[in-house]
Amino acid sequence: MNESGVKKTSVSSNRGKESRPAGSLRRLGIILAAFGLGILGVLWMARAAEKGGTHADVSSPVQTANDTSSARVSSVFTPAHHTVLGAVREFFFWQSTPIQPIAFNHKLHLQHGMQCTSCHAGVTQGPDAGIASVTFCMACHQVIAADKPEIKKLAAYAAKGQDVPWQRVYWFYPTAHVQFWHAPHIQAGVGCEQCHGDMSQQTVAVKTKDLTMNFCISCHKAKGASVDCTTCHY
Amino acid sequence: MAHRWGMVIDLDRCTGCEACVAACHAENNIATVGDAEAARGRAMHWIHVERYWDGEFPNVRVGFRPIPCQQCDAAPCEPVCPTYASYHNADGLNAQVYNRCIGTRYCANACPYTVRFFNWFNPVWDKPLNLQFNPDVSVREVGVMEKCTFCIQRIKAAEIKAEMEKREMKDGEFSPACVQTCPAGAMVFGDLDDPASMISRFSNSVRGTKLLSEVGAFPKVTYLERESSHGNE
Amino acid sequence: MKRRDFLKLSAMSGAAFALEGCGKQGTQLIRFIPEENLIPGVAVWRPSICTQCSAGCGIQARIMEGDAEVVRNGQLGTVKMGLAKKLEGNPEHPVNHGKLCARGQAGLQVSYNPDRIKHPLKRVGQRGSGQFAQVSWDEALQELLAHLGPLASQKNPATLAFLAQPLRGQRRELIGRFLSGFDGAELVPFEVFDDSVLRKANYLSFGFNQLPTLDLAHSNHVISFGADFLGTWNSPVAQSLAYGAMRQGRSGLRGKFVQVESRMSQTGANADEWIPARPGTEGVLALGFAHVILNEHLRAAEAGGGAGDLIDGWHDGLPDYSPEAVAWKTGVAPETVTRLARGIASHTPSVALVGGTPLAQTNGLFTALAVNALNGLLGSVMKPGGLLFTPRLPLPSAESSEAMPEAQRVVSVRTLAQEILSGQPRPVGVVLLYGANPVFATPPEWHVKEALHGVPFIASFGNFVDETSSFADLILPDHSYLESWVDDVPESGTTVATVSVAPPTMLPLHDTRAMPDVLLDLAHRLGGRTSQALPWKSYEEMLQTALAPLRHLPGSIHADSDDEFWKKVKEQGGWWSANGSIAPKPKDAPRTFRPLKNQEPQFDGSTAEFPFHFLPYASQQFFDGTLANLPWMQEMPDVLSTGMWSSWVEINPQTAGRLGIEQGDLLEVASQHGKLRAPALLSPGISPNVIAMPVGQGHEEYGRYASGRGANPIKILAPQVESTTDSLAWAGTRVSIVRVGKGELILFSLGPTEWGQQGVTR
Amino acid sequence: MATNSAAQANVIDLKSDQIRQDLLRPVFHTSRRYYALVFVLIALGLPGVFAYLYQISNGMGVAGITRPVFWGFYITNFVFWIGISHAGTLISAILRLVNATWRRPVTRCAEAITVFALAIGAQYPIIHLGRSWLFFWLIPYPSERGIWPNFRSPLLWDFFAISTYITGSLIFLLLPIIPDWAMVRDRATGLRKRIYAILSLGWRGTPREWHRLEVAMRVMAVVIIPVAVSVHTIVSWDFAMAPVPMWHSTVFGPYFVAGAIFSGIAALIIAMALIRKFLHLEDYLKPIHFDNLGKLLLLFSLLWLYFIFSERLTVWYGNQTSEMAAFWSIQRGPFAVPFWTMVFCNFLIPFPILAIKKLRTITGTVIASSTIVVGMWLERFLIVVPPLEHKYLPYDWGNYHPTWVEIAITAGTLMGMILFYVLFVKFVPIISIWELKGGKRTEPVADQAHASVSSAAMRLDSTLPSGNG
Repeated sequence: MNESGVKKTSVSSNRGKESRPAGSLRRLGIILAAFGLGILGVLWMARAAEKGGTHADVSSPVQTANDTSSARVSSVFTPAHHTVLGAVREFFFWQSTPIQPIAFNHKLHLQHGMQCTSCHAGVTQGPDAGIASVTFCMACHQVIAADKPEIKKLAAYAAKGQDVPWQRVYWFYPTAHVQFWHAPHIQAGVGCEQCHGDMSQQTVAVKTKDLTMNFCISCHKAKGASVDCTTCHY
Repeated sequence: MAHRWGMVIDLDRCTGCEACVAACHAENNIATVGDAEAARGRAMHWIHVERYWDGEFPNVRVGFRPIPCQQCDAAPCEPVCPTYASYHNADGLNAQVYNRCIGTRYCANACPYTVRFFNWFNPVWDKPLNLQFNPDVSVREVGVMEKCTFCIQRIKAAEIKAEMEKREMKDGEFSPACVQTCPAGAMVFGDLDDPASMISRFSNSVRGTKLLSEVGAFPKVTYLERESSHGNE
Repeated sequence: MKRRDFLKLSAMSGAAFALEGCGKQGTQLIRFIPEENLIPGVAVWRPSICTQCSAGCGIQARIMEGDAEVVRNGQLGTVKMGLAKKLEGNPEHPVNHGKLCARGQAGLQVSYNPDRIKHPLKRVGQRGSGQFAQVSWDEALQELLAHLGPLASQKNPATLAFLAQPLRGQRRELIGRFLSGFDGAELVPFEVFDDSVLRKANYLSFGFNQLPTLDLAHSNHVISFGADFLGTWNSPVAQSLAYGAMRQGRSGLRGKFVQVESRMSQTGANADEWIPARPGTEGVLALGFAHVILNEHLRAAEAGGGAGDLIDGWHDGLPDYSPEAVAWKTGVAPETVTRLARGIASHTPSVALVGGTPLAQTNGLFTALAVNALNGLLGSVMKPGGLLFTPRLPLPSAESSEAMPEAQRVVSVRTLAQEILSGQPRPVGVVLLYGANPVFATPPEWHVKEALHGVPFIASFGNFVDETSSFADLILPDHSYLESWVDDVPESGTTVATVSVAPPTMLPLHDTRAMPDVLLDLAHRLGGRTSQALPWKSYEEMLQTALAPLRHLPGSIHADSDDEFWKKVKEQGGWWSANGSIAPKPKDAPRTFRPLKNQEPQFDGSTAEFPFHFLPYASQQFFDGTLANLPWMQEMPDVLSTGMWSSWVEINPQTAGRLGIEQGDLLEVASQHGKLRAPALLSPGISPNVIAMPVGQGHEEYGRYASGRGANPIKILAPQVESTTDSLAWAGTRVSIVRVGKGELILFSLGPTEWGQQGVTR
Repeated sequence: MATNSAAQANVIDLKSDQIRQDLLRPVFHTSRRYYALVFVLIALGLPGVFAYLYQISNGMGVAGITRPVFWGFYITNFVFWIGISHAGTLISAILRLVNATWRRPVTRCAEAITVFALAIGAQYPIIHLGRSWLFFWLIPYPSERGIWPNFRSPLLWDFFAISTYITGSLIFLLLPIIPDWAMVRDRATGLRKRIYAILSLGWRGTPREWHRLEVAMRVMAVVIIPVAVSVHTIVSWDFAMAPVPMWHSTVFGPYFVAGAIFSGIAALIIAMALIRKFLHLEDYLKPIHFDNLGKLLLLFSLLWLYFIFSERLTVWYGNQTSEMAAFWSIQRGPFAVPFWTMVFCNFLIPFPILAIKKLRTITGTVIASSTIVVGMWLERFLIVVPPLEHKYLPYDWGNYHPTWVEIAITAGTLMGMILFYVLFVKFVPIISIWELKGGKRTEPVADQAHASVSSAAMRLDSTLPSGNG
């Protein structure tokens, strides 16, 4: 700092000195008062607006002679996600690859002449492809390859009277609001592999295609199918 | 094969029983908001029966008017939406694309019929009430606008069925939940573009009026006004 | 606040379901092997019967596969099972022809209600404290047997009472037969808004001990005395259907509809003319019409037939009922009386209905007979456009709950309570509860609560803990009606003889058992007379045998074998006779009945001290309160008041102004028998000297949605009964009101009530 | 008028050093009071931040808005702040163009208000979104899905208008700061020097630079005015485009613009008064400035009255049932109190104060301005809420009770505004030093001459050996 600068500042601060303690308080006071007034005004406005509620006064709790509590049924609200991470994952459509309880070998089954539809029977008839229950598997695996470790797992489930907790490989977040129908696609001659990859080359199903909206509508456009929003979102 | 879905509501048949209201809740996974929120005016009824008193005791008359979304041809809710979440679809429905909605609530302000409902909170269903969810209808989450869709899931299902059976859709092949259940048979649903359809006949009735026609939204819901009996005796 | 926390949790879980991605869902729970094979995402429709009210509409449930959390052999897990997603009317059913009312639509939430009893319960706390512990079905049944066994033996003086909602068809038969195994066992059917008065009147006037079927579709002029036939009375869906046809079903002919009642009901709101007559004087008004018709020789007195003979002075032209006299009694202007009388006489076919409030007076029977006589005079009995009666099936149990097989006595709850307290004629050892909730729905001075305290053992088959079943020592939860075999014989609402039968639409969600099967099981374990009376293995078998004879009658099903017949019955949801193949047969009434003079209604409470008539009315959402635990019904706005989630007192704006009461003010309503508090709702459609309140709220113990909400008007009613039947005169109480502060109204419409229609409706 | 006022305004017989010292003091010297103030502002603002996070995690419902009143405090505040933003840029641009020399000490505080008010106001459309985190869907970016925003929606027009305006005013504010920052750079040492070196973009004060600066400022001044006008017109169209009773009005465009400038000037006067007080700039912000702005304020008070009158008259005269419901609820219904308060605040109180020369003192104008700011907020509120409460179908009428969330956020943003300003004052000489110096010569000068001379002065400064002590 140059001389004059220092001098001046000191001077100026001296000038300030006389009135500092009082002054500072006064200024703080002014600010707080202003803010307080603002808040008061707002609150008062709120009351004014509340007077608009001429017909039902909802502020006072109800009491009735023959009941004591006035329970609020769902005055309880839930965040859309329980964790921030959950929110972020959904925001970016992150999907972790599922771990299947049994290493199901698609390739093998297809080689042995099974069709996709033999396990995913719903695919030609309705929206969902569905998945066969453990009883269906056991129909063959009572005998076939019964000694293999994975099949033992399967048998164990069946023995416990439980179904296999398969994990979904392809799915949408609920907030995508996608209503997908398999059947019309099958009928339109869309092969399973177009969306799910060539399963005859996969053992445990892995997500080979990223089913983004772009993926869907590019095909819809190519095939001249409707790209109207409500075709899928409703 | 585009359609123009419309509805006719006969106010002379309507008894205000609100079967349509309950049916709509059951069909469309509409949230129950609970008393606290209901008291704040946040109850959701995609179709609600409006009641208008007329006259003083003892000469009191009441008018009932079930009000679903009017699916206007010139819907004020559509142009104002900045993200096309509310838009006019091929069948002339005012579609609401939930996943595209960012919740400006502008559409709800613009709607003269106040038939749009906003998810102020995440919907809550105490288990196992959630087992009742209609899988054909998505469950809307916090922050999106929703409204009557003319049961678009039923429209789509019927379309897909017809398509898979390689045929045209038949008149009265399906109807929205409210129309289906209406005990007094006060509601008719169908394709206004099909001159042979029942709705085309009804909507040309001399009793036919549009709600708030002065606003110029050109609703696709026609109301048949009440009459009087025995030469106005 | 405990409930809050619990709700928070359940809310979380709900949200989890609603919003967590798939794959996550169910990973923490094991999955059981599906018990049925459904194509995922493809719906099937299965027939059933609506039991939300006693109309007996046929329904069909939309079943789709879903993941349900269930307990299988003690393990919690999920299972893929068919779940009812939506209810619709059964299009083939002769009562409702595919239509369904709001209460029927909400039936889903009975099955999925979070407050359902999920397994047998044994009382641990004080009786009435509602504290129970889970027990296995075997323990439960053993316990019940231990108490029933002794009663079954002749020596034991004590007896058994079965307290149930009014039942029909095979359920009724089953219970009857079960009780026949116990000496002096009593069946106690109970509902608040019972129509026994009208049944009796119809029996006396026309020889039909049942409610009428209204052929409104063909009538030209309808006048209804207090009957809320579009809302809650008799068979609302069937009647709404007919009403629609009456209004706009015939080109160029629109039937006129006049409603007489002192508080405008949803039905009254649709009337072309709404006539507020003084409560209890509707009969006089009806005879006033008859007077005009007779004296203007529009009809001959003989037209009245048997119904006319029951009215004193009928054949002398009803001299006491000149329009002036009537006007003085009823408060309806003489010219109105004359005009309407001429109207209904000239615009035939015309019909007069009576039900609800007018019959809930001490002079209810007189009113009913008067209206019946008017109908006779109008020639509307058993005629198109008039009163019809549903023909009976040639089945043992086809009678409605009133006309009884001789096997056991039928008494009213009031009598039962007295018997229990007095121990006369026999002490009551065990009370079985099924569906009825008298503790909630009877005036305190009937002492039902005290009586139940005095009963050694109480078992309930209900699937909710309500005010009554919280007194039970043992609860054997029933399936919901969507989960169980249902059957019914509609008493009215159709012109063909009908029996509805349907198999379960879905597997039970919880560890519950169907009441009929439990009774059969008990009977077999008891042995002796009881098991002889009930030879069937299962309820299905019983139903099948019961319906077998119908196969040979002309009806909705043609089958060559019993099995085929039964298969078709299950697919169709019942059997109904071909039109006109079975004619209704009147029984001739006992001629001993002396013609009735006008009886003034008796009101409890002096006019000076209690200036207002108190009118509880069946709520459009909750009927008599049994549906108050359904969130949809709670949140559905009452169509006239737009009230939700609460109860209110309807009061005329003039009266309110006089007393300085504003919309939403908290009022204290006091009768000689109690007080209650509820917010005031100013309603133009109610007489200045009447205040009205919906029944259904004010539950003390009925799940999270109903408990501690609003007030229960029945709790301040006088213990009056209709003089000739034993049914509660729930409209016969007078009350006083005083403003005690600011209350809470929860309304859907905050618009001004006084606002005219603004060209919004004509 | 310009010259005459200039004559009075420029009786600043102080040396350049004096000016420099006084105006740079706040930048170099920071008192404990200042820190206290900043701390207080942050403390008072935090609840707002918390409230917003609370709202995001729980849902819009924690605010009081409901059916049918889907817009409440948030949109009110949005319109209000956008209105405030019309203080500076517009005014200073106009004054620049008419070359009113008395503007010199005023312009910068005015432009600062614009930028910060916009920054605050632009938050609100995002705060009021049901799903704030998706606000970027308003931006027209090419998406693989081929989805674009809806260009028919007034909200999108808003987005463009406001972003344009904020960019423009930012440039308009920053350009003339550069020389002053250069001056700070020359005086500063250490880190601060380096920072200001970056900020001042290597300004050396050559004639070319001065010339460029002058030209740029003139261009900006011309460009910014139509933008400013369009912005508030478009904001008004948010309402006017919706068929809501009492919104659907043609007068809204000019009505909003007038109201905006009105509240803007008021805010400016308050800001100036505070600065003058706290920074001891009595020698620079003189009564004449307040007097001139007071006159402007008076003009707009009358304009405002005219607009609100004509708006209400047409509604009342038209007498449509739907509109009258809202109309009466404001005139004598539940909203009568705020309405008449507004009339008092915006006209009945300010008018006499501003009309009578004796009262048009600093204190007077400040009082008038404070009431006007309150009044204008009420006006926005009365435009947003009552019509929504009374839409066409009486059955669907409702009412609106704001919750603590809305109030906290409202208060929070107010604190934010003040905080921004306080910080700004700390880093930028609030009065444009070089312009003030430029204004020292009383006789009007041609641009070139003026520029060269003042630049000469500057060159002197910038060539001074910095930190020779």
